[in-house]
Amino acid sequence: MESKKKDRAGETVHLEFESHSHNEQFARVVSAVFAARLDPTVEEIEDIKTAVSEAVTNAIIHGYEKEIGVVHLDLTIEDKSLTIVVRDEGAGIANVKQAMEPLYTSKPSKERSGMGFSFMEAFMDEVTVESELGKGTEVRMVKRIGSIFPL
Amino acid sequence: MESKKKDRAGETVHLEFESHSHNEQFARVVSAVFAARLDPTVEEIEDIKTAVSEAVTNAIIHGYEKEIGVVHLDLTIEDKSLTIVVRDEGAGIANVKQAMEPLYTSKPSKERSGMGFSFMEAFMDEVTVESELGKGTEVRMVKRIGSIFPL
Amino acid sequence: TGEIKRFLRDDGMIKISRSLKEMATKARAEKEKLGVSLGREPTLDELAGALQVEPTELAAAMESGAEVESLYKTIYH
Ligand SMILES: Nc1ncnc2c1ncn2[C@@H]1O[C@H](COP(=O)(O)OP(=O)(O)O)[C@@H](O)[C@H]1O
Ligand SMILES: Nc1ncnc2c1ncn2[C@@H]1O[C@H](COP(=O)(O)OP(=O)(O)O)[C@@H](O)[C@H]1O
Ligand SMILES: [Mg+2]
Ligand SMILES: [Mg+2]
Repeated sequence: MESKKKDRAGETVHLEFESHSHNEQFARVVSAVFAARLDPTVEEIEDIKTAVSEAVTNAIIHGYEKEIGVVHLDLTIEDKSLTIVVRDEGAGIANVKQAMEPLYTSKPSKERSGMGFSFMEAFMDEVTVESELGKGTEVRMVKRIGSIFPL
Repeated sequence: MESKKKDRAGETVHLEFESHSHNEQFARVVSAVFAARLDPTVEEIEDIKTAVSEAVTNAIIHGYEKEIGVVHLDLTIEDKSLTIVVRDEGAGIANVKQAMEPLYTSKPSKERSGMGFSFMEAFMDEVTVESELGKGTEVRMVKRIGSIFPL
Repeated sequence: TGEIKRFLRDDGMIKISRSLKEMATKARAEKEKLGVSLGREPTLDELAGALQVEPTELAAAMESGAEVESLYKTIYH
Protein backbone atom coordinates (compact mmCIF):
# COMPACT_ATOMS: atom_id res chain seq x y z
CA MET A 1 0.00 0.00 0.00
CA GLU A 2 1.64 3.19 -1.12
CA SER A 3 -0.22 5.21 1.45
CA LYS A 4 2.42 4.40 4.08
CA LYS A 5 4.05 7.74 3.46
CA LYS A 6 0.98 9.67 2.46
CA ASP A 7 0.07 13.26 3.05
CA ARG A 8 -1.92 13.94 6.20
CA ALA A 9 -4.87 15.22 4.15
CA GLY A 10 -6.93 12.09 3.63
CA GLU A 11 -7.23 8.56 4.85
CA THR A 12 -7.50 5.47 2.67
CA VAL A 13 -8.46 1.89 3.30
CA HIS A 14 -7.73 -0.71 0.72
CA LEU A 15 -9.70 -3.90 0.15
CA GLU A 16 -9.02 -6.86 -2.12
CA PHE A 17 -11.45 -9.65 -2.78
CA GLU A 18 -12.13 -12.36 -5.34
CA SER A 19 -14.61 -11.76 -8.14
CA HIS A 20 -17.35 -13.99 -6.75
CA SER A 21 -20.79 -12.49 -7.12
CA HIS A 22 -21.49 -12.66 -3.37
CA ASN A 23 -18.65 -10.19 -2.80
CA GLU A 24 -20.66 -7.46 -4.43
CA GLN A 25 -22.68 -7.28 -1.22
CA PHE A 26 -19.58 -7.42 0.96
CA ALA A 27 -18.11 -4.44 -0.95
CA ARG A 28 -21.37 -2.51 -0.50
CA VAL A 29 -21.43 -3.01 3.24
CA VAL A 30 -17.74 -2.24 3.77
CA SER A 31 -18.19 0.98 1.80
CA ALA A 32 -21.21 1.92 3.92
CA VAL A 33 -19.35 1.17 7.15
CA PHE A 34 -16.38 3.30 6.08
CA ALA A 35 -18.62 6.12 4.87
CA ALA A 36 -20.34 6.10 8.29
CA ARG A 37 -17.48 8.26 9.49
CA LEU A 38 -18.76 11.17 7.42
CA ASP A 39 -22.16 11.03 9.15
CA PRO A 40 -24.17 10.65 5.94
CA THR A 41 -27.94 10.39 5.68
CA VAL A 42 -29.50 7.02 4.89
CA GLU A 43 -30.13 8.28 1.34
CA GLU A 44 -26.47 9.17 0.87
CA ILE A 45 -25.50 5.70 2.09
CA GLU A 46 -27.92 4.13 -0.38
CA ASP A 47 -26.43 6.21 -3.21
CA ILE A 48 -22.94 5.05 -2.30
CA LYS A 49 -23.99 1.42 -2.05
CA THR A 50 -25.74 1.51 -5.42
CA ALA A 51 -22.70 3.02 -7.13
CA VAL A 52 -20.34 0.49 -5.51
CA SER A 53 -22.68 -2.34 -6.53
CA GLU A 54 -22.68 -1.26 -10.16
CA ALA A 55 -18.91 -0.79 -10.36
CA VAL A 56 -18.10 -4.05 -8.55
CA THR A 57 -20.66 -6.02 -10.56
CA ASN A 58 -19.07 -4.69 -13.75
CA ALA A 59 -15.62 -5.79 -12.56
CA ILE A 60 -16.99 -9.25 -11.78
CA ILE A 61 -19.24 -9.75 -14.83
CA HIS A 62 -17.46 -7.84 -17.58
CA GLY A 63 -13.90 -7.53 -16.24
CA TYR A 64 -13.33 -11.14 -15.26
CA GLU A 65 -16.28 -12.84 -17.00
CA LYS A 66 -15.81 -16.56 -16.36
CA GLU A 67 -12.47 -16.44 -14.55
CA ILE A 68 -11.95 -15.50 -10.91
CA GLY A 69 -9.68 -12.50 -10.39
CA VAL A 70 -8.98 -9.93 -7.71
CA VAL A 71 -11.12 -6.82 -7.38
CA HIS A 72 -9.51 -3.84 -5.63
CA LEU A 73 -11.56 -1.31 -3.72
CA ASP A 74 -9.96 1.85 -2.33
CA LEU A 75 -11.99 4.07 -0.05
CA THR A 76 -10.64 7.51 0.78
CA ILE A 77 -12.06 10.16 3.04
CA GLU A 78 -10.86 13.72 2.68
CA ASP A 79 -12.77 16.49 4.39
CA LYS A 80 -16.42 15.76 3.60
CA SER A 81 -15.82 13.68 0.48
CA LEU A 82 -15.59 9.99 -0.08
CA THR A 83 -13.60 8.75 -3.06
CA ILE A 84 -14.20 5.18 -4.20
CA VAL A 85 -11.91 3.46 -6.66
CA VAL A 86 -12.91 0.06 -8.06
CA ARG A 87 -10.24 -1.66 -10.11
CA ASP A 88 -9.96 -4.95 -11.94
CA GLU A 89 -7.16 -6.52 -13.95
CA GLY A 90 -9.57 -8.06 -16.40
CA ALA A 91 -10.68 -7.62 -20.00
CA GLY A 92 -10.66 -3.82 -20.22
CA ILE A 93 -12.96 -1.66 -22.35
CA ALA A 94 -12.25 -0.85 -25.99
CA ASN A 95 -14.42 2.28 -26.16
CA VAL A 96 -15.04 3.90 -22.77
CA LYS A 97 -17.16 6.71 -24.18
CA GLN A 98 -19.55 4.25 -25.80
CA ALA A 99 -19.58 1.98 -22.72
CA MET A 100 -20.71 4.93 -20.59
CA GLU A 101 -23.66 5.78 -22.81
CA PRO A 102 -27.05 5.11 -21.24
CA LEU A 103 -28.49 1.75 -22.35
CA TYR A 104 -25.25 0.60 -23.97
CA THR A 105 -24.41 -2.96 -22.99
CA SER A 106 -22.14 -5.52 -24.60
CA LYS A 107 -24.20 -8.32 -23.00
CA PRO A 108 -27.87 -7.70 -23.76
CA SER A 109 -29.98 -9.83 -21.39
CA LYS A 110 -32.66 -9.53 -18.74
CA GLU A 111 -30.15 -8.61 -16.03
CA ARG A 112 -27.92 -6.19 -17.96
CA SER A 113 -29.73 -2.97 -18.67
CA GLY A 114 -26.75 -0.96 -19.81
CA MET A 115 -27.56 1.58 -17.10
CA GLY A 116 -24.70 0.80 -14.68
CA PHE A 117 -22.51 3.78 -15.56
CA SER A 118 -25.59 6.01 -15.75
CA PHE A 119 -26.51 5.02 -12.18
CA MET A 120 -22.98 5.72 -10.97
CA GLU A 121 -23.14 9.14 -12.59
CA ALA A 122 -26.59 9.84 -11.16
CA PHE A 123 -25.74 8.86 -7.58
CA MET A 124 -22.18 10.16 -7.27
CA ASP A 125 -20.79 13.66 -7.78
CA GLU A 126 -17.96 12.61 -10.09
CA VAL A 127 -17.24 9.48 -12.12
CA THR A 128 -14.14 8.87 -14.23
CA VAL A 129 -13.16 5.66 -15.98
CA GLU A 130 -9.75 4.54 -17.18
CA SER A 131 -9.40 1.32 -19.06
CA GLU A 132 -7.03 -0.56 -21.29
CA LEU A 133 -7.95 -3.64 -23.32
CA GLY A 134 -6.40 -6.74 -21.81
CA LYS A 135 -5.09 -4.78 -18.82
CA GLY A 136 -8.17 -3.86 -16.82
CA THR A 137 -10.44 -1.06 -15.72
CA GLU A 138 -10.43 1.55 -12.98
CA VAL A 139 -13.56 3.46 -11.99
CA ARG A 140 -13.09 6.46 -9.71
CA MET A 141 -16.14 7.99 -8.04
CA VAL A 142 -16.48 10.89 -5.63
CA LYS A 143 -19.40 11.59 -3.30
CA ARG A 144 -19.58 14.78 -1.28
CA ILE A 145 -21.48 14.22 1.94
CA GLY A 146 -23.72 16.82 3.52
CA SER A 147 -23.89 18.98 0.42
CA ILE A 148 -27.64 19.49 0.77
CA PHE A 149 -27.79 20.34 4.46
CA PRO A 150 -24.42 21.71 5.47
CA LEU A 151 -24.13 21.54 9.27
CA MET B 1 -2.59 -10.37 -3.19
CA GLU B 2 -1.09 -13.81 -3.49
CA SER B 3 -4.48 -15.44 -3.44
CA LYS B 4 -4.89 -14.89 -7.17
CA LYS B 5 -3.77 -18.44 -7.79
CA LYS B 6 -5.09 -19.95 -4.59
CA ASP B 7 -6.55 -23.36 -3.99
CA ARG B 8 -10.28 -23.63 -4.49
CA ALA B 9 -10.80 -24.63 -0.86
CA GLY B 10 -11.28 -21.29 0.89
CA GLU B 11 -11.95 -17.68 0.17
CA THR B 12 -9.92 -14.74 1.45
CA VAL B 13 -10.52 -11.04 1.59
CA HIS B 14 -7.62 -8.75 2.33
CA LEU B 15 -7.88 -5.37 4.00
CA GLU B 16 -5.26 -2.68 4.61
CA PHE B 17 -5.76 0.37 6.78
CA GLU B 18 -3.74 2.95 8.63
CA SER B 19 -2.98 2.52 12.32
CA HIS B 20 -5.39 5.20 13.54
CA SER B 21 -7.27 4.17 16.64
CA HIS B 22 -10.66 4.68 14.95
CA ASN B 23 -9.82 1.86 12.55
CA GLU B 24 -10.05 -0.67 15.35
CA GLN B 25 -13.81 -0.31 15.11
CA PHE B 26 -13.78 -0.43 11.32
CA ALA B 27 -11.80 -3.70 11.41
CA ARG B 28 -14.17 -5.15 13.99
CA VAL B 29 -17.32 -4.42 11.98
CA VAL B 30 -15.83 -5.58 8.66
CA SER B 31 -14.75 -8.86 10.28
CA ALA B 32 -18.25 -9.34 11.64
CA VAL B 33 -19.80 -8.64 8.24
CA PHE B 34 -17.54 -11.19 6.55
CA ALA B 35 -18.07 -13.76 9.31
CA ALA B 36 -21.86 -13.36 8.97
CA ARG B 37 -21.57 -15.54 5.87
CA LEU B 38 -21.04 -18.54 8.15
CA ASP B 39 -24.43 -17.90 9.81
CA PRO B 40 -22.98 -17.50 13.32
CA THR B 41 -24.80 -16.70 16.54
CA VAL B 42 -24.64 -13.27 18.17
CA GLU B 43 -22.26 -14.73 20.73
CA GLU B 44 -19.88 -16.09 18.10
CA ILE B 45 -19.84 -12.69 16.39
CA GLU B 46 -19.09 -10.99 19.71
CA ASP B 47 -16.18 -13.40 20.27
CA ILE B 48 -14.77 -12.60 16.83
CA LYS B 49 -15.17 -8.87 17.32
CA THR B 50 -13.42 -8.97 20.68
CA ALA B 51 -10.48 -10.96 19.30
CA VAL B 52 -10.09 -8.66 16.26
CA SER B 53 -10.30 -5.65 18.51
CA GLU B 54 -7.50 -6.89 20.76
CA ALA B 55 -5.21 -7.88 17.89
CA VAL B 56 -5.75 -4.67 15.93
CA THR B 57 -5.36 -2.51 19.05
CA ASN B 58 -2.05 -4.24 19.73
CA ALA B 59 -0.84 -3.54 16.18
CA ILE B 60 -1.80 0.13 16.57
CA ILE B 61 -0.59 0.72 20.15
CA HIS B 62 2.39 -1.60 20.47
CA GLY B 63 3.35 -2.31 16.86
CA TYR B 64 3.37 1.24 15.55
CA GLU B 65 3.28 3.21 18.81
CA LYS B 66 3.55 6.85 17.80
CA GLU B 67 4.04 6.42 14.06
CA ILE B 68 1.29 5.67 11.54
CA GLY B 69 1.78 2.42 9.63
CA VAL B 70 -0.33 -0.02 7.68
CA VAL B 71 -2.25 -2.79 9.42
CA HIS B 72 -3.11 -5.84 7.29
CA LEU B 73 -6.19 -7.91 7.98
CA ASP B 74 -6.83 -11.17 6.11
CA LEU B 75 -10.15 -12.91 6.56
CA THR B 76 -10.51 -16.45 5.22
CA ILE B 77 -13.51 -18.72 5.23
CA GLU B 78 -12.99 -22.42 4.72
CA ASP B 79 -15.84 -24.83 5.44
CA LYS B 80 -17.20 -23.66 8.79
CA SER B 81 -14.07 -21.88 10.00
CA LEU B 82 -12.99 -18.31 9.90
CA THR B 83 -9.26 -17.54 9.97
CA ILE B 84 -8.22 -14.03 10.85
CA VAL B 85 -4.68 -12.79 10.34
CA VAL B 86 -3.67 -9.39 11.74
CA ARG B 87 -0.23 -8.20 10.68
CA ASP B 88 1.83 -5.09 11.31
CA GLU B 89 5.28 -4.06 10.13
CA GLY B 90 6.06 -2.37 13.42
CA ALA B 91 8.26 -2.89 16.48
CA GLY B 92 7.92 -6.67 16.87
CA ILE B 93 8.01 -8.63 20.12
CA ALA B 94 11.26 -9.77 21.75
CA ASN B 95 9.72 -12.59 23.78
CA VAL B 96 6.41 -13.88 22.41
CA LYS B 97 5.94 -16.48 25.14
CA GLN B 98 6.20 -13.84 27.86
CA ALA B 99 4.00 -11.39 25.90
CA MET B 100 1.23 -13.98 25.75
CA GLU B 101 1.21 -14.62 29.50
CA PRO B 102 -1.94 -13.38 31.25
CA LEU B 103 -1.42 -9.95 32.85
CA TYR B 104 1.90 -9.34 31.11
CA THR B 105 2.08 -5.86 29.61
CA SER B 106 5.03 -3.76 28.56
CA LYS B 107 2.93 -0.60 29.05
CA PRO B 108 1.35 -0.77 32.52
CA SER B 109 -1.48 1.76 32.68
CA LYS B 110 -5.20 2.00 33.33
CA GLU B 111 -6.07 0.96 29.77
CA ARG B 112 -3.59 -1.89 29.28
CA SER B 113 -4.49 -4.88 31.36
CA GLY B 114 -2.10 -7.34 29.79
CA MET B 115 -5.09 -9.55 28.99
CA GLY B 116 -5.25 -8.98 25.21
CA PHE B 117 -3.69 -12.29 24.16
CA SER B 118 -5.62 -14.12 26.90
CA PHE B 119 -8.89 -12.79 25.48
CA MET B 120 -7.91 -13.85 21.96
CA GLU B 121 -7.14 -17.34 23.27
CA ALA B 122 -10.36 -17.49 25.28
CA PHE B 123 -12.64 -16.41 22.43
CA MET B 124 -11.00 -18.11 19.46
CA ASP B 125 -10.24 -21.79 18.87
CA GLU B 126 -6.61 -21.27 17.87
CA VAL B 127 -4.16 -18.39 18.28
CA THR B 128 -0.60 -18.35 16.98
CA VAL B 129 1.81 -15.41 17.01
CA GLU B 130 4.89 -14.87 14.91
CA SER B 131 7.04 -11.84 15.52
CA GLU B 132 10.47 -10.46 14.80
CA LEU B 133 11.98 -7.44 16.52
CA GLY B 134 12.09 -4.47 14.17
CA LYS B 135 10.16 -6.40 11.48
CA GLY B 136 6.65 -6.76 12.82
CA THR B 137 4.08 -9.13 14.22
CA GLU B 138 1.52 -11.52 12.76
CA VAL B 139 -1.34 -12.91 14.83
CA ARG B 140 -3.31 -15.80 13.30
CA MET B 141 -6.61 -16.80 14.87
CA VAL B 142 -9.14 -19.46 13.92
CA LYS B 143 -12.78 -19.62 14.96
CA ARG B 144 -14.92 -22.63 14.14
CA ILE B 145 -18.55 -21.61 13.78
CA GLY B 146 -21.35 -23.81 15.03
CA SER B 147 -19.04 -25.98 17.08
CA ILE B 148 -21.29 -26.12 20.16
CA PHE B 149 -24.57 -26.91 18.47
CA PRO B 150 -23.65 -28.34 15.09
CA LEU B 151 -26.48 -27.96 12.60
CA THR C 1 -30.95 -29.25 31.88
CA GLY C 2 -31.99 -25.97 33.52
CA GLU C 3 -28.47 -24.77 32.81
CA ILE C 4 -28.69 -25.74 29.13
CA LYS C 5 -32.12 -24.16 28.69
CA ARG C 6 -30.92 -20.94 30.20
CA PHE C 7 -27.98 -21.07 27.78
CA LEU C 8 -30.32 -21.64 24.84
CA ARG C 9 -32.58 -18.78 25.82
CA ASP C 10 -29.67 -16.40 26.13
CA ASP C 11 -29.72 -13.75 23.41
CA GLY C 12 -26.22 -14.81 22.52
CA MET C 13 -27.58 -17.98 20.97
CA ILE C 14 -29.74 -16.27 18.38
CA LYS C 15 -28.33 -16.01 14.88
CA ILE C 16 -26.65 -12.74 13.99
CA SER C 17 -28.74 -12.62 10.80
CA ARG C 18 -31.91 -12.32 12.88
CA SER C 19 -30.41 -9.75 15.19
CA LEU C 20 -29.29 -7.62 12.22
CA LYS C 21 -32.68 -7.85 10.60
CA GLU C 22 -34.33 -6.66 13.79
CA MET C 23 -31.96 -3.72 13.94
CA ALA C 24 -32.73 -2.88 10.30
CA THR C 25 -36.47 -2.96 10.99
CA LYS C 26 -36.14 -0.71 14.03
CA ALA C 27 -33.92 1.64 12.02
CA ARG C 28 -36.53 2.02 9.26
CA ALA C 29 -39.23 2.94 11.78
CA GLU C 30 -36.95 5.31 13.69
CA LYS C 31 -35.85 7.00 10.46
CA GLU C 32 -39.47 7.89 9.66
CA LYS C 33 -40.07 9.19 13.18
CA LEU C 34 -36.93 11.31 13.27
CA GLY C 35 -37.58 12.57 9.77
CA VAL C 36 -40.91 13.95 10.91
CA SER C 37 -39.63 15.52 14.12
CA LEU C 38 -36.53 17.04 12.48
CA GLY C 39 -38.29 18.08 9.29
CA ARG C 40 -35.43 16.63 7.26
CA GLU C 41 -33.53 13.41 6.69
CA PRO C 42 -31.80 12.26 9.87
CA THR C 43 -28.07 11.60 9.62
CA LEU C 44 -26.58 8.24 10.49
CA ASP C 45 -25.27 9.53 13.83
CA GLU C 46 -28.69 10.88 14.79
CA LEU C 47 -30.32 7.59 13.90
CA ALA C 48 -27.68 5.53 15.70
CA GLY C 49 -28.01 7.80 18.75
CA ALA C 50 -31.77 7.25 18.87
CA LEU C 51 -31.31 3.47 18.56
CA GLN C 52 -28.35 3.40 20.96
CA VAL C 53 -26.07 1.52 18.59
CA GLU C 54 -22.75 2.35 16.96
CA PRO C 55 -23.11 4.18 13.61
CA THR C 56 -20.82 1.66 11.91
CA GLU C 57 -22.89 -1.26 13.24
CA LEU C 58 -26.04 0.45 12.03
CA ALA C 59 -24.52 1.07 8.59
CA ALA C 60 -23.76 -2.66 8.36
CA ALA C 61 -27.18 -3.72 9.66
CA MET C 62 -29.08 -1.52 7.21
CA GLU C 63 -28.15 -3.99 4.49
CA SER C 64 -30.34 -6.59 6.17
CA GLY C 65 -33.54 -5.83 4.31
CA ALA C 66 -36.07 -8.41 3.22
CA GLU C 67 -34.85 -8.43 -0.38
CA VAL C 68 -31.32 -9.11 0.72
CA GLU C 69 -32.48 -12.02 2.82
CA SER C 70 -34.14 -13.66 -0.12
CA LEU C 71 -31.10 -12.92 -2.26
CA TYR C 72 -28.94 -14.66 0.32
CA LYS C 73 -31.30 -17.60 0.33
CA THR C 74 -31.08 -18.07 -3.40
CA ILE C 75 -27.30 -17.87 -3.31
CA TYR C 76 -26.61 -19.97 -0.27
CA HIS C 77 -29.40 -22.48 0.08
N1 LIG D 1 -14.94 -3.48 -15.47
C1 LIG D 1 -15.28 -3.65 -16.77
N2 LIG D 1 -14.51 -4.42 -17.56
C2 LIG D 1 -14.84 -4.60 -18.88
N3 LIG D 1 -15.91 -4.03 -19.46
C3 LIG D 1 -16.71 -3.24 -18.72
C4 LIG D 1 -16.44 -3.01 -17.34
N4 LIG D 1 -17.39 -2.19 -16.85
C5 LIG D 1 -18.22 -1.91 -17.88
N5 LIG D 1 -17.81 -2.53 -19.02
C6 LIG D 1 -18.47 -2.44 -20.36
O1 LIG D 1 -19.33 -1.31 -20.35
C7 LIG D 1 -20.66 -1.71 -20.69
C8 LIG D 1 -21.68 -0.84 -19.98
O2 LIG D 1 -21.64 -1.05 -18.58
P1 LIG D 1 -22.94 -0.74 -17.73
O3 LIG D 1 -23.36 0.66 -18.00
O4 LIG D 1 -22.68 -1.10 -16.31
O5 LIG D 1 -24.04 -1.71 -18.35
P2 LIG D 1 -24.23 -3.30 -18.21
O6 LIG D 1 -23.33 -3.78 -17.08
O7 LIG D 1 -25.68 -3.48 -17.88
O8 LIG D 1 -23.80 -3.90 -19.51
C9 LIG D 1 -20.72 -3.17 -20.36
O9 LIG D 1 -21.72 -3.85 -21.08
C10 LIG D 1 -19.31 -3.65 -20.69
O10 LIG D 1 -19.17 -3.87 -22.07
N1 LIG E 1 1.59 -6.12 17.53
C1 LIG E 1 2.45 -6.01 18.55
N2 LIG E 1 3.64 -5.39 18.38
C2 LIG E 1 4.52 -5.28 19.39
N3 LIG E 1 4.30 -5.73 20.64
C3 LIG E 1 3.14 -6.35 20.89
C4 LIG E 1 2.16 -6.52 19.87
N4 LIG E 1 1.09 -7.17 20.41
C5 LIG E 1 1.42 -7.40 21.70
N5 LIG E 1 2.64 -6.90 22.01
C6 LIG E 1 3.32 -7.02 23.30
O1 LIG E 1 2.67 -8.01 24.08
C7 LIG E 1 2.23 -7.46 25.31
C8 LIG E 1 0.96 -8.13 25.79
O2 LIG E 1 -0.13 -7.83 24.92
P1 LIG E 1 -1.60 -7.89 25.49
O3 LIG E 1 -1.81 -9.26 26.08
O4 LIG E 1 -2.52 -7.47 24.42
O5 LIG E 1 -1.60 -6.84 26.68
P2 LIG E 1 -1.61 -5.23 26.61
O6 LIG E 1 -1.94 -4.81 25.21
O7 LIG E 1 -2.69 -4.83 27.59
O8 LIG E 1 -0.25 -4.78 27.01
C9 LIG E 1 2.10 -5.97 25.06
O9 LIG E 1 2.22 -5.22 26.26
C10 LIG E 1 3.27 -5.72 24.11
O10 LIG E 1 4.48 -5.60 24.81
MG1 LIG F 1 -23.17 -2.91 -15.24
MG1 LIG G 1 -3.44 -5.56 24.04
